[in-house]
Amino acid sequence: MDEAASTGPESDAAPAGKSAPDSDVLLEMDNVTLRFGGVVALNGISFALRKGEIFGLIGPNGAGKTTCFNAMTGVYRPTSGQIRFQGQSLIGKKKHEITRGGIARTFQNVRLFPEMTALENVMVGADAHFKTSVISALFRLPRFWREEREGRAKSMELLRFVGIEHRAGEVSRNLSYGEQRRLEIARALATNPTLLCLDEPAAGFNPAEKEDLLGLIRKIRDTGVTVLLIEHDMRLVMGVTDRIVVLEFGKKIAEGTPAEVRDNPAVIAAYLGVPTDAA
Amino acid sequence: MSAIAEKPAAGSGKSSRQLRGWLGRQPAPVRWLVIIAFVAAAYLLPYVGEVPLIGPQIVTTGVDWSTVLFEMSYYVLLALGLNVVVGFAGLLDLGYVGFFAVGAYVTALLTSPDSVLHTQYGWVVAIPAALAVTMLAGVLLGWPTLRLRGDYLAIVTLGFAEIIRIIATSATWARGDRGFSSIPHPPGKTSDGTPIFGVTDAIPYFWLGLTVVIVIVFGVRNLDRSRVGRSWLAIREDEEAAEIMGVRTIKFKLWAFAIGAFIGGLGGVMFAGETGFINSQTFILQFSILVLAGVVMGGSGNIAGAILGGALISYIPNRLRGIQGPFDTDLYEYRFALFGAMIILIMVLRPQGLIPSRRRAMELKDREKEAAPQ
Amino acid sequence: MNFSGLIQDFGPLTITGLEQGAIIALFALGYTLVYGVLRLINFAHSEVFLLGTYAALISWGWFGLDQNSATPSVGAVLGYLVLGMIAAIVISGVTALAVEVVAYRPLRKRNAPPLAFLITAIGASLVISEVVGVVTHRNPRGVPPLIKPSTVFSIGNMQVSNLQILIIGLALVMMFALDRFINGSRLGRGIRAVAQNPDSAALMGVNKSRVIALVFLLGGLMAGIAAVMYDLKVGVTKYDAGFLLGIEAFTAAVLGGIGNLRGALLGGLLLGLLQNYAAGLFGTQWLHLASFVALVLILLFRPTGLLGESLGRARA
Amino acid sequence: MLLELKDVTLLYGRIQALHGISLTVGQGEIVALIGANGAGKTTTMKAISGLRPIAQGSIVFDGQDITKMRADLRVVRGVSQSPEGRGVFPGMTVRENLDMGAYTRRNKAEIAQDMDRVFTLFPRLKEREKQSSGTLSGGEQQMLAVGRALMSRPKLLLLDEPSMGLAPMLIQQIFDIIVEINQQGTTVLLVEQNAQQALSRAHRAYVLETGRIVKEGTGQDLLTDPAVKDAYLGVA
Amino acid sequence: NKDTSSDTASGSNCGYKLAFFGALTGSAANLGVNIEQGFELAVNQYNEKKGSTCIEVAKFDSQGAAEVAPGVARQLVADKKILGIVGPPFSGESEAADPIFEEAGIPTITPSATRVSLSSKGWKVFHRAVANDDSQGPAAAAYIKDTLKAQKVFVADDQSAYGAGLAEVVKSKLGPLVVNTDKTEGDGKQSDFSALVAKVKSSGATAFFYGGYYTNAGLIRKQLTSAGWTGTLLGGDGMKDPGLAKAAGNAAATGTVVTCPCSPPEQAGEEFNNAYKTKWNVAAGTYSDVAYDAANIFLQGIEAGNTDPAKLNTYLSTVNYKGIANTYKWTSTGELDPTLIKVWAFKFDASGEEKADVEIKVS
Ligand SMILES: Nc1ncnc2c1ncn2[C@@H]1O[C@H](COP(=O)(O)OP(=O)(O)OP(=O)(O)O)[C@@H](O)[C@H]1O
Ligand SMILES: Nc1ncnc2c1ncn2[C@@H]1O[C@H](COP(=O)(O)OP(=O)(O)OP(=O)(O)O)[C@@H](O)[C@H]1O
Ligand SMILES: CC(C)C[C@H](N)C(=O)O
Ligand SMILES: [Mg+2]
Ligand SMILES: [Mg+2]
Repeated sequence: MDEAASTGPESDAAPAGKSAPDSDVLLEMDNVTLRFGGVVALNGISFALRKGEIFGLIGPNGAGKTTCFNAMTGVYRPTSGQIRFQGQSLIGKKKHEITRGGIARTFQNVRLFPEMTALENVMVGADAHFKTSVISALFRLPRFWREEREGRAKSMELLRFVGIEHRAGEVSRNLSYGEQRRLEIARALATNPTLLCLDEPAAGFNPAEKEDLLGLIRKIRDTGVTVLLIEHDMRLVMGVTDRIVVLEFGKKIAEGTPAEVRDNPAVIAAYLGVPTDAA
Repeated sequence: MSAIAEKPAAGSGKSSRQLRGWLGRQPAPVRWLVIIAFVAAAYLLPYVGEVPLIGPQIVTTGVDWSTVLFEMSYYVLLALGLNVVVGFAGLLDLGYVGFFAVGAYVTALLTSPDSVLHTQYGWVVAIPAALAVTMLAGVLLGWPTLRLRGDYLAIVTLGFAEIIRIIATSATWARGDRGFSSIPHPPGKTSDGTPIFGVTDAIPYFWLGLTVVIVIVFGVRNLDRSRVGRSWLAIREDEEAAEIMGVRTIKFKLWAFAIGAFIGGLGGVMFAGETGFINSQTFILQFSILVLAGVVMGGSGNIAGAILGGALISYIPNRLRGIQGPFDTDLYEYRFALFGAMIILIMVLRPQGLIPSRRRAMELKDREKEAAPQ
Repeated sequence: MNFSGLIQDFGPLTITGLEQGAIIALFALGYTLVYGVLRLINFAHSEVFLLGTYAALISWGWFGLDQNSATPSVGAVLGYLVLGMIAAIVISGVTALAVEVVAYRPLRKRNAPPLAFLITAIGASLVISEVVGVVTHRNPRGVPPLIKPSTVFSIGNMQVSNLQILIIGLALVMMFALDRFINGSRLGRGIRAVAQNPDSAALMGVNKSRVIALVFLLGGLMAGIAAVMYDLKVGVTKYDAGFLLGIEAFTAAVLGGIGNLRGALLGGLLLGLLQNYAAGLFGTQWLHLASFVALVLILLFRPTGLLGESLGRARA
Repeated sequence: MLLELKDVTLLYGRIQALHGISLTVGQGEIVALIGANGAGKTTTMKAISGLRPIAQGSIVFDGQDITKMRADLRVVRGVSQSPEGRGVFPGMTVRENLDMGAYTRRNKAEIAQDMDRVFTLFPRLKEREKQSSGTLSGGEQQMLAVGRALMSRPKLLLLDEPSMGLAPMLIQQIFDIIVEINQQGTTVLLVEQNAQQALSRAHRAYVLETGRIVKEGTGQDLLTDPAVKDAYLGVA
Repeated sequence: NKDTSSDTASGSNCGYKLAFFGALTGSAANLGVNIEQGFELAVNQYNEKKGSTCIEVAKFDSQGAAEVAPGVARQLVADKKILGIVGPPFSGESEAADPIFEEAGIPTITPSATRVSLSSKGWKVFHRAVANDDSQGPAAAAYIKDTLKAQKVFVADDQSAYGAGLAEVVKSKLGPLVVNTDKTEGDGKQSDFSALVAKVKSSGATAFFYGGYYTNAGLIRKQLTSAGWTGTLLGGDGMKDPGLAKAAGNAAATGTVVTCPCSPPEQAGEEFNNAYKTKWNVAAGTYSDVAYDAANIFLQGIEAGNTDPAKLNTYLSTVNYKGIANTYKWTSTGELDPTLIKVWAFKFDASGEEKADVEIKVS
């Protein structure tokens, strides 16, 4: 693990997130506000992810974490504020453009293509950067063969990577919950992301499985992918992330290294409660 | 029903699955040989009446057998096209007949002496224009409806088809019920100078139709087994998730519409070229619904299923023609009633269709056992 | 285009539009109810309506009434109306239930895919209308002139007849009652629960089969009433009467937001008005075009219909 | 015995998910069911609540054989489940969802009282009383699912991973709530990944592996069982 | 499949078939059935006279639909024993089916397809046994002007080739008397005509000409009456069927006027009417008599030894046949000789039947 990359100069949470003009900023939330009628789900959120880090997003239920993901991936459009990815604004971009631009995600409630096999699910992700379209598929042009072969090989490799290659031919709805979550990760990885967003990937895992997942997330980071992680399991979050932002009621209440966040009284009061036995 | 037993899409679902399994296990040359044999048999269908015993059972009695075969060929074509839209991409289209109509009408407008355009092109010349216009119509229909989900899409497509029908009926240039006559037939002469595509003999039309069907089957199959087909499937399963995985849903949905429209339009072009006369009465809504029933009955999402379904929906009513029913009636009179009953029966017995796609068959078997006691 | 014609006929077209819309709206409820719960376009609902139109006619036939009879006395008319309503409601209700039991329940038992339901629905619709077609030789059957039309009041050249008041009034009353039932009663809540999550509904103690049957029954009842009104208004019924009006009713349901009861009312009335104005402006042959063009335009801007979908949100 | 499963097998199409499960839950107990992903915990719950028919075996509840009984009738008899994945009615408001929980009950006063109790347990739900539940966050929905299950005043409460998706603070709370409900007389069958917490609260527990029960004992026994520790509790 | 020249059954010139081609089912089936029954009656009588089934009847149901017609027509021409065809009754199906008959060279006599353009297609086998719409339209207009003396007329049609064409002619002949016009959908596509009714009512018209078929017309008449409109509904031969009164109710239908390029049934004579009634249990309908004549013309030709389609067709061009409905003599395009054309007006009475009113002289 290369911890080095994560320890930046600033870790103070107080000033608005404009404090990261570094060239290695990958994604920047700049004063993002998102309202649903009367509910303010995000309230002037600012933070920045750096390339290559594992970044945690935590906070009580309903704090706005998933909404953050949805704003980044184009599912919701912020009421105000900016989201920049590699210097470019994401506001108003189509969902598939954002994905091709390098952001991939998983869902809090698993959303696979239930009747497609595990392999096909991953291939859909791999297709994101292929170009075969109707004409080349219709006439079986060389590009079709090349991309089909590549996509298949790559997808098998990813299934192996997440540890479910033996299920490649199984229809995804028949996989167990844990396998489905892994498959979601493989599918997201297949899109060649620069940034991978995981929404509670460990929900419903037992401690042993969580341990596996922790290893997997590190492995992903080691391939050069930046990871943004939403998770309620503190052992996992504290064990794997480089930096953490804490939300409450749509506001950022803390930002810093795991150690800093864990000891932050505001976070303890709002989220952690009595220090968990897990910690 | 047995008429279809000779076609590649053969027989009952069970044996077809065994057949497919068996076929799958054969080396490529054998597979091709079997396929070629089936195709050859299909081309010989006009003469099936000569086959002793079973032949006469198959051939229709009240209506010319070759004409029925030709009709089957364009119904199959329509089913194949609709299968792309509904079966592959999961876009429920209740107004598919609209494209059939557009194809036929553009042909008529360009070729018939009755047309306001006075171009009087030949049939072949009209084809590219007709297909281009239908594809455009497909995209035009697709574009505004992209935001609509499932059943809303269904009603809008139904609305579009009705709009086309009403225009065909009521707009002066479309000539309504008066229609367009003297639409030219496909070109070509035999050695003795008589046209190949005449009016009294429909066999050449059937062969033409069958050939087109075969070409389309290959095209559609190629699409299905590619990134395009995968994208359609993903869209069908979870559109938003697909988009978030980078699938350009809009593009592929439009393609589905365009391809479906293309194939439907082709059916229309062939129909116009054969009858030589079209008017607004042909393109009724029930027609779309019938084709949809064919697709689903055959096995939505499966090419062989679409072929079988399309063939059945045109064969069965025609076969009933000329058969003595109760009270001194022609069974043809009861065709839709019988047909409706058959649809219910088939769907209840085989909810996934007669020849389900392998995927759907599996799915169903799983789902079935899961069903909780009601 | 004939603007002066439209302006001149505006009043009469408005009242006929509302009258027609009221019938469409009641008819549309069946689609909306079933769709709301099962996500199923119940194509056979048009035949539920169709049999209703015949049921009333046949019940009047028992008393020797046919299209050539003279108009009965006022008291008798009331009796006949009630009789016709009961006959239509019973037959439509029973038909709706029968369709559910014969065509849908077996599929549900096998957890069949949604398209399969759509196709059996089409099958059921075909069987019923075609059997009626064969039995009646596809000839129309005339309705006895039960209600002697008379103008009750008029505004400008808009003359409102007793029949029109009856039809519009009855439709509103029925809609209101149904709305109260669905949104206000425990059973209504059960219906909405099954609509939204059948498994969870079962876990709350809701009997899914009974709810589904109830929904079909309610749709059938409304269709039965619509059928009698149709008889009185159109004066004739035929084996394909359901199909024709069914498409419009379904359109109305979608227009208002399918699954939404109030949407059905709004959609129905809107459709009735639009069609009649279009007939005034462009000619009667374009009447249906108006409804479909309106449908497409409205869905473009409101993809789930005017009032949004789902029984669940009927309240909001 | 309040609940008794004998040799229950269950199929998902070609997949056999349960291979002869036998378990009992006594009146007034908290029984925990733990096991890895795909072990069959949820499936067992579904078999008990009647959401999936079982292929073989029998289920007896409160002295009555309910093996073939419809799910909704089991609710009337007193079985209530908070399902995995929450299963809220997305188009209904929070309050309407809770009302649905009391669908089989008639006593308005008691229902109102229970509603208040749920709101005290989960103040967040009170705040969101009129929001339609489909737009709640994952954790909020989880609270709603548990609250809704309580609304039927069940004899037997089935909780499928009630802590899933909840923030750490709430996890503590939810387990406290379970104990409290239990002390008020409700029997609880609990499926949990958070085995540590579950076992320490449960009177008895079963360990499930690939559709079979491989161990049973008191909560404390299993908590200290090295094999269990190793497999389900992670590093201590 | 047997050869044409085989003299099989008893007597000479036997063993052949005559065909009816037209709607036996479908929404305007009554009209087709009337014609078929007149045709079949003639052949039966001929066979009875011969004492054997000399000429067989072959029936082909086109449903009156243009898209169904070609397949059925091909089935027909495949039967080489068929020497002549009575039909197709409707103009639309004629467009689709006649080219096939033309190519096969089988002579046709249509007792009712009245679209003008049918005779201008150069079909040699086409023969029309009645006047075309060019005579019927002016006749209807003349009736409205001269007999009815209406000052305000509303004209509408069902957009069918037949109905629209007829209404067009009527409109142009009536000129300024037309206060408003409209179009409806065709049979079986619309049943609620309240918008049309509202327009008719507010137009102040006292006469309403509808170009269309009896089913729609009956519905319209009924809805007009119940909306309180008391003017006269008029139409062409497509509305001349008791089906109109069945839909409208006799009371409402009473007084409705229809024109027809045909003669009153009484003129066909007791003998025919009784025979028809005995055989079919209903009174002869519109064009039953013409179909009867058409069949007899064919039979006479066969009797004279014209036992193949080509000869029979040539025979038709020489025919001058006096039948029960009219005398028949054809021009080279297959139209009835102009001097033989007649148009009558009929009126629905309180029993729901159309009774001959006046013969309309068109100048
Ligand atoms: N479409 C919506 N309409 C109204 N309110 C919404 C909508 N979506 C989310 N919310 C509200 O916004 C808040 C933030 O929700 P979000 O899903 O982001 O929470 P979260 O931090 O992911 O919580 P959890 O840990 O429970 O998943 C919640 O209170 C939720 O009720
Ligand atoms: N709907 C289904 N169709 C087919 N197989 C299923 C289905 N649901 C579950 N299974 C399979 O049944 C087995 C048991 O699943 P179950 O959901 O009961 O596990 P679980 O113990 O609850 O796991 P988790 O901790 O992941 O929730 C798994 O192998 C799973 O793949
Ligand atoms: C039978 C007739 C009413 C037919 C009509 N004259 C037509 O040409 O279609
Ligand atoms: Mg969340
Ligand atoms: Mg589970």
